[in-house]
Amino acid sequence: MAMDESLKSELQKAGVFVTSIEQLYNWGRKNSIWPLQFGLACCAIEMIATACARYDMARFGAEVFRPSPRQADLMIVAGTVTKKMAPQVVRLFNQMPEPKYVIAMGACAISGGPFKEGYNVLKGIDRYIPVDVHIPGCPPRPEALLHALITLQKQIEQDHLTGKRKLRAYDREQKAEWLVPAYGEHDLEPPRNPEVWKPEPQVRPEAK
Amino acid sequence: MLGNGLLQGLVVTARNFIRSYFDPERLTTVQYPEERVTLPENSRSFPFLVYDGTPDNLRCVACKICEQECPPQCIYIEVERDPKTGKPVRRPRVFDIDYSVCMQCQICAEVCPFDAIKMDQVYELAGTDRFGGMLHDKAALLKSNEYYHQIRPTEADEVDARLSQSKKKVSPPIAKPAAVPPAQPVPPKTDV
Amino acid sequence: METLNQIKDRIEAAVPSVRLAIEGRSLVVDREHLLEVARFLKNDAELAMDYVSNLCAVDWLPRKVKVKEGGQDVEKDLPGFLEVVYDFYSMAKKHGPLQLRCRTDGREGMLSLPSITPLFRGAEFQEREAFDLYGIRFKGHPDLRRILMWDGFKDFPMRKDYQQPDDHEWEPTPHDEVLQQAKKHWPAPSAAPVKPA
Amino acid sequence: MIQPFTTPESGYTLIPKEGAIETQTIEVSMGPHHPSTHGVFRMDVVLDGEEVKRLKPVFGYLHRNHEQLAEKMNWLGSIPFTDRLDYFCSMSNNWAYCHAVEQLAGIKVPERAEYIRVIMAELTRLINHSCLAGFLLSDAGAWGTPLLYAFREREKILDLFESVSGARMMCNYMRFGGVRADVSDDWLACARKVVENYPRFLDELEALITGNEILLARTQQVGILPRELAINASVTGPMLRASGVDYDIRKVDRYGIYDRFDFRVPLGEVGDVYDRYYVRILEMRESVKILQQALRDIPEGPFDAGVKMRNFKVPAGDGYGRIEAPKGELGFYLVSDGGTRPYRYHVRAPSFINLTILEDMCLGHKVADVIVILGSVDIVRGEVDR
Repeated sequence: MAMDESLKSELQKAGVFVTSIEQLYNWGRKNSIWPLQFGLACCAIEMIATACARYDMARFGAEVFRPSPRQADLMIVAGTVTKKMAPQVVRLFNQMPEPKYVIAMGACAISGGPFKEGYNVLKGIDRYIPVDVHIPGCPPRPEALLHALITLQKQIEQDHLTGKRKLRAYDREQKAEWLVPAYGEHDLEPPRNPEVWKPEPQVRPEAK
Repeated sequence: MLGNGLLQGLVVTARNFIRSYFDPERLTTVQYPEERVTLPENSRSFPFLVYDGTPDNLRCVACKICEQECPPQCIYIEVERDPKTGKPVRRPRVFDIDYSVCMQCQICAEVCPFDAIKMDQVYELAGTDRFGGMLHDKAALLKSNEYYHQIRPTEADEVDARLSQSKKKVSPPIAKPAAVPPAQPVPPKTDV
Repeated sequence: METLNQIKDRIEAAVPSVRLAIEGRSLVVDREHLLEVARFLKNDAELAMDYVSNLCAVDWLPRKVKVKEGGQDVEKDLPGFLEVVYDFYSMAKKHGPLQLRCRTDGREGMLSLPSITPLFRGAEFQEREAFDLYGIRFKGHPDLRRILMWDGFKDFPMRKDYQQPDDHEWEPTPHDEVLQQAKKHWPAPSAAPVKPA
Repeated sequence: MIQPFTTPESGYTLIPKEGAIETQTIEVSMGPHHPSTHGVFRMDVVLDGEEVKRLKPVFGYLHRNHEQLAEKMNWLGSIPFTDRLDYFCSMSNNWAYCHAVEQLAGIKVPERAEYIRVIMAELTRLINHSCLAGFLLSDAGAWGTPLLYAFREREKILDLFESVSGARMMCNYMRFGGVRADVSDDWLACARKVVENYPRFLDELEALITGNEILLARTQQVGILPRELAINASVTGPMLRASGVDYDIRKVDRYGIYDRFDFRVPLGEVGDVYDRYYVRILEMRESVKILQQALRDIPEGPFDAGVKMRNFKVPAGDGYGRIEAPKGELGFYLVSDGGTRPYRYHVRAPSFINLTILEDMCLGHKVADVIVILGSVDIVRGEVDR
């Protein structure tokens, strides 16, 4: 049951902590995000640096890098996703248990970045899987990754378990598997997953 | 003796562990959100546009050199035109930088002959919106010369000295205040 | 190390009916005798080129070249071809480089060159890369498959006339070719600008 | 009885072994997502029990079309892309590319710039080799500790890079005919301090792992690369020298100003994983020596040759320039048609070519050794696939 925020803070001052199951559950989830140990390119080195002594991701409960997707909550797509690698990335994401989150770390993972004109480079991993947090940068500083992790934690805090706005993972009617692209003769097939990738038609007005 | 090397290694780790309590050499962790690494003056993240005084008085003259030289081609410039005569005015109407493509290479700042584009030091830009949050237009890119002085004092002083010297030689055309608002206003970024 | 002319003379003496030409700093070898020339370079006691450092393909489109003929500049049409450049060094004698070039006939159809992998293991992956990206078949290569692209891929993407599949996406900062490509997908320019939510 | 069969994807036939115990060969695809393949590398391994019968590396999972992009870009624009080749050693990649262009365009580099380049390249070598030691030991089972120590030292050098070039990893620091920014006296003092303390870290690292019995058991006599094979397979860098071949381009080509420094080239005897590890430790000690000399002798003067970077043009021609990068011979083959962009741009990546010999080193070893052998080759995917 929802509770009035002002009443809650009032009670907190008096030393009484009130919470809901949902909040408790989200609090537990946000402080034990286990990322998939999955480095693709340059950004992976900054990801390792974030996990090492100076930046120490363990302070956020996210140091347990899991080699197996079955044990991971968070996929940090750290680096360029090539067309050759894209099916594997989607397959790994499919293998992760719900609820799962994706951070696109660095320019390449967001949009293909500096390499986006290359014939083997996927223009952004969000063509195939939904991305929760984007970090621009090439590569982003370790602090930027930590900042994204905090952003994600705040997002997890606001997840709903029931009701209309409940998380996709708790909705049985939602799809849990994403389409794995196949290698085609000239390109990936399909080149984008229309269920995930729905950019609105955008036009830049011609210069007058 | 077998196991000697193993023990020696354990001694090293034990020494590190104990010294981490009092030796800053061994305890290097920066408690990030509360405390930050002091960035060196040269440190760079993304480009921004410098203006003097008011945002209307920006240094950029829309010469498009940075647009041509940008290796990942993430800059887009349109020259502003006089609404009456249709002649180009020396200022940009649209100046967009796509942060989701920018590779932070500093080449735009290097080739700019007017010292109009410089590198920022902000790195906390993570956001949930790929297009809206990552595409920065002129309004979002403009930052004052004071801010530039704040992040890079030495370099900004040099630039100011150089600019005032060249001003003495040729007085630049007075830029007109912006008549047209930026074509694509970006919603204010929500810093989470 | 000897000069290029000396090396050329010695190769011509050792490998009968070889056709060599000096172009700039490199020796152009004909296709049939490439392997024998490479073997000579490797086994010759004085050269001892035991190390092939770099092997790469170059795609030359048909072009016009200015040639001096009888004191006059004459423009000549040069047909297109694919070229493989080899940089040989010697680890034993610590000298080098000696650059060899070998060319295909034209740019179309089955293009093949002899493989030097039987002599130099170091050329194995580099030849596979040249096959993958340029489509040069190396005869005598033990395992000539695609190396960087996937097996079902049909094109040779590093050729100068390669066309990328039309993989349009709205890019906020389009330029040159991307802009031309994007314009095909745009609705009429009069359409109102839509800002993504 | 198991029938021989052909897997459609790999195209080779697996023949079961006949003997007292009927064993079965299995084909395992290690990677591209594998915790110890240093990125997205895949090996198709055919195993008989635990023993490796056949191993085919599969590349291309990080093929970012660096060469094609560079051919569409002007000469200056490729420098930040070279940073992303071998992303541990952006400084030496910059240098290799600038070196090749300078050879082609005939640009003379001022002396101070040469010194700065040597300092940066040797600092990069320190980063690369210490991180390699960390990764190699992670692969061998020492999960965490050596890597944490190596990254702690790496941060110190990255701070140096950041304060001079502006970025931690992707420095984009060198330019044709020099470097982008001068180093200050304060910076040199900081660098001296880091370099002075580095041997202490090396001693610590060695005390931590070099004598470790488990490491010795895992690495000695594993993955032996014979001298002749190493030369024939164009293996370069510390891997070649661990096999006992005295070939260091810093000594052979004497590019830059390396002939002014007093340093030795450490060589291995056996050519196994342990030698490859230890040669790198010794190389770091030599690098510290070079750094001390360079930081002592660095002269005053201009830091670039005053080459205009915009619309930079290279006279028509072609050339191959190479330097000794931390992983081996890094070369750039460039063809210019006299315009503002290269006509052909090829990277001779050391770790790509060093992998040629991976199968030969792994055959007959256990599958766990494959990981250690791969670790000792020291690959970086950005460079292997480019």
